[in-house]
Amino acid sequence: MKNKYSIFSLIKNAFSYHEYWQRAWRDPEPKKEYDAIIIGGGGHGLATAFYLAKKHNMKNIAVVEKSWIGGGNTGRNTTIIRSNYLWDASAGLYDHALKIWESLSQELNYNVMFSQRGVMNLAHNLQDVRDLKRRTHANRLNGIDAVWLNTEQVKKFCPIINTSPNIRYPVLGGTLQKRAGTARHDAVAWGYARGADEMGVDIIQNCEVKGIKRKGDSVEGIETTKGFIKSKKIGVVAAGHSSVIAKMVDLKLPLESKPLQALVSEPVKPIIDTVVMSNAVHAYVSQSDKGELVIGAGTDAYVSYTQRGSHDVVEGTLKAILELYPIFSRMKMLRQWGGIVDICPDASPIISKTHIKGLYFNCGWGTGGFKATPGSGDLFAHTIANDEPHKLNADFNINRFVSGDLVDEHGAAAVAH
Amino acid sequence: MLNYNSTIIEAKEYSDIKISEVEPTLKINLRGKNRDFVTKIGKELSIILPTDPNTSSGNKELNLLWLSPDEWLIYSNDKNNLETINSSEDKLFNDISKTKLGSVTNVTDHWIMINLKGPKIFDMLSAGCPFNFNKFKYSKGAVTQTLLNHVDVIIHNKDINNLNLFVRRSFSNHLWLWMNDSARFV
Amino acid sequence: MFLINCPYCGERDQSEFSAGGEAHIVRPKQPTELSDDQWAEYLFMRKNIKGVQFERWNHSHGCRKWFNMVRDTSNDKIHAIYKMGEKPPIK
Amino acid sequence: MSRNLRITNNKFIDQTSRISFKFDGKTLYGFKGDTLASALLANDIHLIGRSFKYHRPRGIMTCGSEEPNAIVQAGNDASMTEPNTRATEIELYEGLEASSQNCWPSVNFDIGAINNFFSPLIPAAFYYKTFMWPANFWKLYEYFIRKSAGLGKSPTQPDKDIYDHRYLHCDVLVVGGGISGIIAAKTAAKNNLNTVLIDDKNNLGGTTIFQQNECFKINNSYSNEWLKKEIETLNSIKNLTIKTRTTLAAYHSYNYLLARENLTDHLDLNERKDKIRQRLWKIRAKKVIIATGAMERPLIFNNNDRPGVILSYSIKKYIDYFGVKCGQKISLFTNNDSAYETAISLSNSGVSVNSVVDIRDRTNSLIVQQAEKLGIKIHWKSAVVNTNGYKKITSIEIMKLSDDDTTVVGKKIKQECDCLGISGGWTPRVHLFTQSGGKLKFRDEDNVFLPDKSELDQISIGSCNGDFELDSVVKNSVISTNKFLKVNNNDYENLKINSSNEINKKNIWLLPSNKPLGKTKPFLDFQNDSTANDVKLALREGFKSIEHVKRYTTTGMATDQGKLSNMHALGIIAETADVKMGELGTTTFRPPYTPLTFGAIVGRNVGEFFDITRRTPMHDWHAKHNAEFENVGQWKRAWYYPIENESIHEAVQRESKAARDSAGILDASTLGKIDIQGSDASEFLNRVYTNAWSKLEIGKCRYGLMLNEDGMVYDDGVTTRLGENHYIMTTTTGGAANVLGKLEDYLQTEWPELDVYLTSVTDHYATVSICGPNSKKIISKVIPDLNLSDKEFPHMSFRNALIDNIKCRVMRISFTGEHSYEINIQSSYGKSLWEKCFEAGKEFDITPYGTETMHLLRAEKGFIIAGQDTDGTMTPVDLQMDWIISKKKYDFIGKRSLYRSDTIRDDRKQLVGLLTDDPNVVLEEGAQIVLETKKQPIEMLGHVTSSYFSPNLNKSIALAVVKNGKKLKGQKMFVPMKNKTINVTITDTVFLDKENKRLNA
Repeated sequence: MKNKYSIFSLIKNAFSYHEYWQRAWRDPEPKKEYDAIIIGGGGHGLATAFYLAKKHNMKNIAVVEKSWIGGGNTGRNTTIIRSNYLWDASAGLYDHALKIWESLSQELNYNVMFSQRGVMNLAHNLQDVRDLKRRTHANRLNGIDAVWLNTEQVKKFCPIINTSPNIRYPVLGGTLQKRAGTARHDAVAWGYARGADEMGVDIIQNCEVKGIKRKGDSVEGIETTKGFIKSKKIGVVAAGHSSVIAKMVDLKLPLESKPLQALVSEPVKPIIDTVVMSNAVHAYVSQSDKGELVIGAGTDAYVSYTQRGSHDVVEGTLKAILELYPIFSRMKMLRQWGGIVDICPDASPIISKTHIKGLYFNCGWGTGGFKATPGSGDLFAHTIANDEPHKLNADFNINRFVSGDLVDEHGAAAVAH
Repeated sequence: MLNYNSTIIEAKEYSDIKISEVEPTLKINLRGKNRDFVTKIGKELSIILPTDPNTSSGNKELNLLWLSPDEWLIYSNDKNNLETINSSEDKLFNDISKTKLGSVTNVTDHWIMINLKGPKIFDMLSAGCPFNFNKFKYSKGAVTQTLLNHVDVIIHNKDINNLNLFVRRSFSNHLWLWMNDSARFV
Repeated sequence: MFLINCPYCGERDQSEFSAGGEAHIVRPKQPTELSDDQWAEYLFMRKNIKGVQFERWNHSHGCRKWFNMVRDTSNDKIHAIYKMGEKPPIK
Repeated sequence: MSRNLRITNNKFIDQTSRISFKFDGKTLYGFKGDTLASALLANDIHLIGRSFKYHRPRGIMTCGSEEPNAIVQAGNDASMTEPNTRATEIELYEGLEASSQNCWPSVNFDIGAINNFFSPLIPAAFYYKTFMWPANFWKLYEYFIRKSAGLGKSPTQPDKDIYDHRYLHCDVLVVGGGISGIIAAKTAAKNNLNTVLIDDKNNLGGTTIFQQNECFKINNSYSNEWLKKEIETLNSIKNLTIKTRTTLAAYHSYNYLLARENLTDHLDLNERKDKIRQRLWKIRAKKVIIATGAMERPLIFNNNDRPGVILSYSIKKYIDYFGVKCGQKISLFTNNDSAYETAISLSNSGVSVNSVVDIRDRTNSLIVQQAEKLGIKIHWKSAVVNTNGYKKITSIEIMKLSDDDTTVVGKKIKQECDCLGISGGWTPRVHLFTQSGGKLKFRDEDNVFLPDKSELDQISIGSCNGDFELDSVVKNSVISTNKFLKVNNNDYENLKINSSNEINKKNIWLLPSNKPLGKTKPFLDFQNDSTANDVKLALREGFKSIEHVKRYTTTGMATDQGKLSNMHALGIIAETADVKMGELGTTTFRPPYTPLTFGAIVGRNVGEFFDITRRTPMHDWHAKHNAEFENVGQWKRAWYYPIENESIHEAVQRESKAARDSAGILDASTLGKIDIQGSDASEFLNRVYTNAWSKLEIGKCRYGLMLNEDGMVYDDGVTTRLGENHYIMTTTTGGAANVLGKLEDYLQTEWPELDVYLTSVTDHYATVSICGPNSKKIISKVIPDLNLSDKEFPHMSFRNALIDNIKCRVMRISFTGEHSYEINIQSSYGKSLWEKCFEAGKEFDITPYGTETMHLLRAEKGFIIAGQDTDGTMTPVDLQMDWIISKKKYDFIGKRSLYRSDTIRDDRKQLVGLLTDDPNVVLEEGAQIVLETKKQPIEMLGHVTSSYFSPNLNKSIALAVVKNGKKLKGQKMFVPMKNKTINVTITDTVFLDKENKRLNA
């Protein structure tokens, strides 16, 4: 194993002024051929490569990234991790991921700072209450820790929330998943990259895919800015750009790519020690290790690849934040940015084979993909390695849009997260 | 006897801004496309239907506001009694809707009409309205449909610094409070 | 916030409009004749173009009219706007 | 030791008006016009705070918004305190109380400083490499990490201040009131363009306004005097608006810009009451001229972060503008000419300048000559290799640079000083330009990124466009502005400009040291404590992209967003990785330019204005009669009417019983109402509803179900045929706007051939619904001349009527299963009609009921509520409403989707009734339903959608969706709750009056 990270390695390297740390990952030129190529060097793509190598013994694989790894939605999201989803299929998928999160730092020997500070979802009207209770019951029977809190319990768990009955949309209660929380987004990408690289995976940055070569109904390889790379298995994990890749093989996906905005405040001493989400007034907030309030805004209603969104989306979100936390009025927005999220009509992802042999898609994560990163990678690796889905992602096939058997999570995922 | 209830409490005056409700006034929504419709309306009301976007026409009694290529709002300048409102609605309905020329709908109580007067009214509006009033300000008779503090409104420029603003009844009380609040800070 | 030139009302702030997705997806005249795949194509499958895309917008807080827009989704630049039923001014 | 650090002859500070303020509890004095920073410096206070990671003492480094170190907690009132405010931007006011941040117990003695000792152990990103063992200790580690992170403290009480917004539309927006901004604004305004000029300072003039130097003259007068006259003329120009204390925060596409105006922060506390604190201007400009100037760069060398190390030009501003000496023995360290301006200003004000250390070979530009004339000592081709002192700099160490500038040579000169001015050249403020999507180009000669291509109608002028010499600034600003505005303004033709031009340019990103790099601390990002070593470490570990390095080392991610550090980070990366800087690209600058309070972004949309409140015409009556309200969308609906201290349950039981036993009255005004006219109205309804409409008689009503194209139930309601081509449709309260929008969409885009017009009349009508066995009697009292016989006025029909001469429509429809009427009357008379009906009903104890009772009553009859019993996954078939799907119709919205392989399955989840074995147990809405409780995992077959205790049946009833429910009637099932399991049986959905006898009772 390349130098293991630990307090001891830090001390050791301190004596040599940290001159001798090894590279976290190599910077290889693409080989002629790989057993599998993953398009997209985000968390999901790198995790896929990691598990292909680790669990399916496929070492000769490459991850191609058009820019720098972890620079897409992985590095732009608000890092919320939870598994309290409504439908069995979703609950299975996201809780599988959550279980991996719980030991990921050790698995990767890279501290991803998974912080199980709990995620609370607030209810502001009677239908919210019905929906959230329905979810809580479903979660309980699916073995997912989620409890219903009344208004007093909400206040107790997060005292800075304004639970006054006199606000426009009073807090009528909420659900709490204690195992849920946040993690350090960059660390996830870098940890998986380091781990995959160590098992021989080539991580090729600044390498843009220009085309996908087909022979009959199966794939042969990809045309890139670094030349043609041969492979019989191609897994696409391009998030907002999935449709762009699909177009290369005349494949249409049920996706729309929209700007999703987020922002952080200036750092302050700890003031909120959990994650609070609210669909009805549309706001969610947590505090990062650095002390910044991390706030997620919504998506715009139109397709855009600009990584910029409309100001009114940010205004709308902060308005909701101040409704729930009037004490934040004098806090300052430090930085605001956008990501491009690919959204499915049923707000659930696609982890699926396609009608083209050897071509696999992992997309449609919409506003909530980060939380699934380890599970998504694991299941996608399984799907690619065995050319058939794992039972946990079987329901997330492309064909559901033809049969009508959707996994409609709108109730559970109406707010960007 | 049924009595009339307004949503709005009382007229308010601020330095350079006066806000008051004008009620009850006849308001009728007109829809139609073809030329016959346009000419028919012209005859009925002896006012030419404005076909240029964001404009209006009218006479002493009535105003015709352009709302869209096939939609107009008629409203009267002065308070009307119910008879006038009903009779003019019925007449138009029979001559336009029944004859399949278009549609005629009484929206007298759908919209609340609020009059805004004073040199500072546009500053007050600019606190919550993305519309560019720079030209509108000086063009008498101009009409716009836009958002004011997230509420749909129709604004009719009656005269210099004298506007009639239409807001749906169920929103009117909220918007009224907002306008008064905003007027404080002009 | 875009500045959108409504074909009826003129230039207005984006907040007066609502987006209606990809344009020129005509509702099949005889849905019952379609296979599940063809129907799914109409219902769900989208071009989701990065670059010049044709889309529908509605001046929902103005004249309430729908119209078409040609917009480059890679930089949000609006190339053209035309009324429903009209031919796209550019290919 | 309050030495007098003020010079008296100063035009910008009013030394007659003394202001008292507190810093860290100590009372100090300053003058009107001071910033907190200038006042502190005047009091000889340099130690302001502690750094983020190592807790090193830090002082004031700049005089503006790029300040990384001197950030303080302003105010200590729990609701008004503000964290992380820059001392360099706070205008001094009477009563200001500021304190240091990120230190404990005090800035002078800070326990955290121990981190500095451990610094070798905690290089960039060390936290990714440790705290992993033992795994379950992470929670503990994290607690301490978080405790030590964060700078200031959030307020703990709601803000008392008010913020608001203003939209502004202009022809030309000029950002920045320096010399070029003023030239541009004047040019635009004088050419009849509606112009706005904004500047973030409290007065115009930029850096020129305090530039009184022989070398810089315009028409033979000092540049500052010339500019002063220019500014005076501005007031007389019409259609020019000037906004000071206004910071451009964000520049979005389509020339949409956000600017924050500070209205009260500079006022004494007692002058602020009832005033707007900050106003956010939402600006839409046809053209934008950016004239935001340039920022001075620091120099990167060992211990370049001590209090007393200040950017050279800031020292100049403090002396020339604020009349404050930053020290009395000042040394300067530079790679360019501007430090000599500082030296000259200082010695003109009688401050002794030890020497100027210049990394360049001897140069003799005018300004350098002038400095030499004043006898200022210069160390050519030398560098400062170290600074000494802890809480304040005490001395510097100077060495000669080797010929190739890679090392330092010769003997070390130690120089005592109490302040070191550093200047690493200038960085154009291109932030706004890039925010707007503009692309940058790199200029090698002086290592600056400059505006290149932009999609928008904008230009950059002055030093933010790379002009650094007075003559080029003025000349180019004039030319570009005229060209950009397509005007020909000749005010500035043949100006005579003297300017000292820099001859010799040289830059070293990381200065050589006499110690090995690992042993030094050359800071890049002062606030986040990232050093050149950290950047090099990141590169060694394979983080090549600038974004990677930035994230790995946190360089440029502090509250100054890297204004001071980005260029050097890039430079060092380029050098180390041996790439050209132009090719390396830059990190993206994201809005806002300087941090923006949430309050300003939200404006007045707080409290009562957080969201619109819609009220029905009868609202006041409900309120007066003690109603509790339910939020339905933006509507306030009467939920229930508790009498005395009834609980919701008691009230609802009473209301429900009364409605069935005698009479109940409900405010149904919130239902959406759409007037439909046109010769194709019937055909239109055929296409939007699942059932057929052509044959509906005039005067009759019919219930309709509307689907989405995906076949799922979307909305429902009763539609009445008023005439041959005239219908009125009702929608659900929540669905009203969407339904109208959707129908308009189909009409305009899919079916333009249909002659149909839709007009919303939701607000025009108030709707009073009266139900119960006595409803007929009550209506006959209210409308005596209306024939109410079942024959004349049967169920599902309507009649026009007059009440006190006011037109209204009476519908005989029922959502409760009772004999009932709905009266629609124009809203102005709604409240009055309601009261009239209430009066008429008194003898029958007519009972007002709210939405909760309405839900209960309809559940007894098994009527669905779209949105409660459906969730976007239910087809009409799933709802056991097959009867409403017309088989004859060729097509309707959503029809095709009903025949997909999944939607035709007959074992889908279907709506059923549910009875608890124990009639007193009321199920929880949302509870799950299972057939098998033993085996794990438990398969969930459905859930409870509606559940009530029915006072009329005297038992608990529920509606639910259950997999294959249609076939399971009579089936025993289980509802597993947290601590018990409830036994239930599947039943028919209609619990009461299956034969519908009550309708005509």
